Amino acid sequence: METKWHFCHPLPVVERMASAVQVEIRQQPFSPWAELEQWGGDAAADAVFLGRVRGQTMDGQTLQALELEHYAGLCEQCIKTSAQTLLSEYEADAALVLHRVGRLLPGEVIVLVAVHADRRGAALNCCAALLEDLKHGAPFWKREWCDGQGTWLASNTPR
Amino acid sequence: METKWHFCHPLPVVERMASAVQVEIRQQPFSPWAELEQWGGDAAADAVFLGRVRGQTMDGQTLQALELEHYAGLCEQCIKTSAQTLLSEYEADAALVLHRVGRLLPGEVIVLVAVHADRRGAALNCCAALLEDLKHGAPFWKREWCDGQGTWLASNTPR
Amino acid sequence: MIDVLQVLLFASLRDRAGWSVRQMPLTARTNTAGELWAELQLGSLLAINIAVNQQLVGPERVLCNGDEVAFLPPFTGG
Amino acid sequence: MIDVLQVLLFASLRDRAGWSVRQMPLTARTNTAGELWAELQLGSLLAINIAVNQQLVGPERVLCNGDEVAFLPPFTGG
Repeated sequence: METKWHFCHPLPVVERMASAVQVEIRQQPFSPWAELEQWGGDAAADAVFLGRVRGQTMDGQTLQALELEHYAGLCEQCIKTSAQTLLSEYEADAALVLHRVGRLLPGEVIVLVAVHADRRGAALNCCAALLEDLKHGAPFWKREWCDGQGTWLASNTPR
Repeated sequence: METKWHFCHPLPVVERMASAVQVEIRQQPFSPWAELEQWGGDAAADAVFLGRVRGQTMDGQTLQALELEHYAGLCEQCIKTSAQTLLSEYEADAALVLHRVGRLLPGEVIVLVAVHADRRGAALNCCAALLEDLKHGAPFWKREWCDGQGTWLASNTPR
Repeated sequence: MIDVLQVLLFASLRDRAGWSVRQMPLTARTNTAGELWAELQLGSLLAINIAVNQQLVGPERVLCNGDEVAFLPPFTGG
Repeated sequence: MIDVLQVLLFASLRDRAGWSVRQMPLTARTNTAGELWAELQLGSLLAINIAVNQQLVGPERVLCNGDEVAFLPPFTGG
């Protein structure tokens, strides 16, 4: 089993870390750059990852829409715990995760991951690690719609 | 000598690659998120790095200002060539680099590096590699101002 | 009163079963999350995650009256 | 007319020399970029990059009339 259990167990975290993590699951489209503007910060290093819906299905057909489902509550908690653990591991300062659910069209933003740190290495590595954790360890499910037929994905896209 | 010569030599590049790279050296402060909004794109994966001026000098004193000098012409060419080479190497689609010169205050943005790609790994790795190339291979120089005294940095910050 | 469990299925598991939420009695045959899964007759537990009361657990997790038990197919977010 | 070079110094090198741009004659003692550097008497060439006509070159680069020769201390951008 590839799925990581470890980071969803409750971990002792200090209050500072908890407040440094912002996680939101959104039903509606959002503008990633406006969200980052609002998140603010004046850290020496910010790393950001943004994922958008592809125009094609995993097997190369034209995609009509991508449906995203999640297990509300557990999902947010998994991402928060992962973020707190990784901020501490990489000595980074703050993390923002916004993730869409519902029906998304090609080109729409699915996920935004951003990390503030004092060093470029910490920011970039923590951002990449948080994205991987989120893809493999948080209860989200994608269904591709194509010619009016929906197909649940069995696994994630390769890195 | 740590400096990389190789990527400043002219390389054969196709027109598509050349147009996929945007490099600008700015004398005035810029809003990174507004620049990214304007850069646009609908790639499946965007990776972004943003560097800001620290409030302290390399040896821990309060920084008044950071002065950035560059060798105009060669500098832009070095970054463009590096970006074209790395886009090809990582199979990424487009790169944006904005870099400040002049007198910068703590908290101001020094550098913005962004990469569009079809895969998260390509976007993140290409962004990190382009940032390292830019730090070590493009003719920029930083001078820290502290108590009215300017000191040229002898080397870059650790990753 | 009989002890009950709240069982949740998601995504492809929900489609396979034809339901998403069901109340089930807590019996001698559903002492653990793994035993409850077997009772549902939805195939192999391989690659399925289990959450009890919004916390990921293993199949050996003992169930109690009122537990929310969710079966989760492989995650594909991000 | 005498053959000339346009010599540029940047950042700490400019401060050390006290000038940033200088016209210098192209002579038998300044056939290459390395020889020109020695002529300037600004210390070791170690860690100094050289650009001729906006292209990075090695110290063995032969110089021609009208060349722009820049000496560049270690880069510290980004």
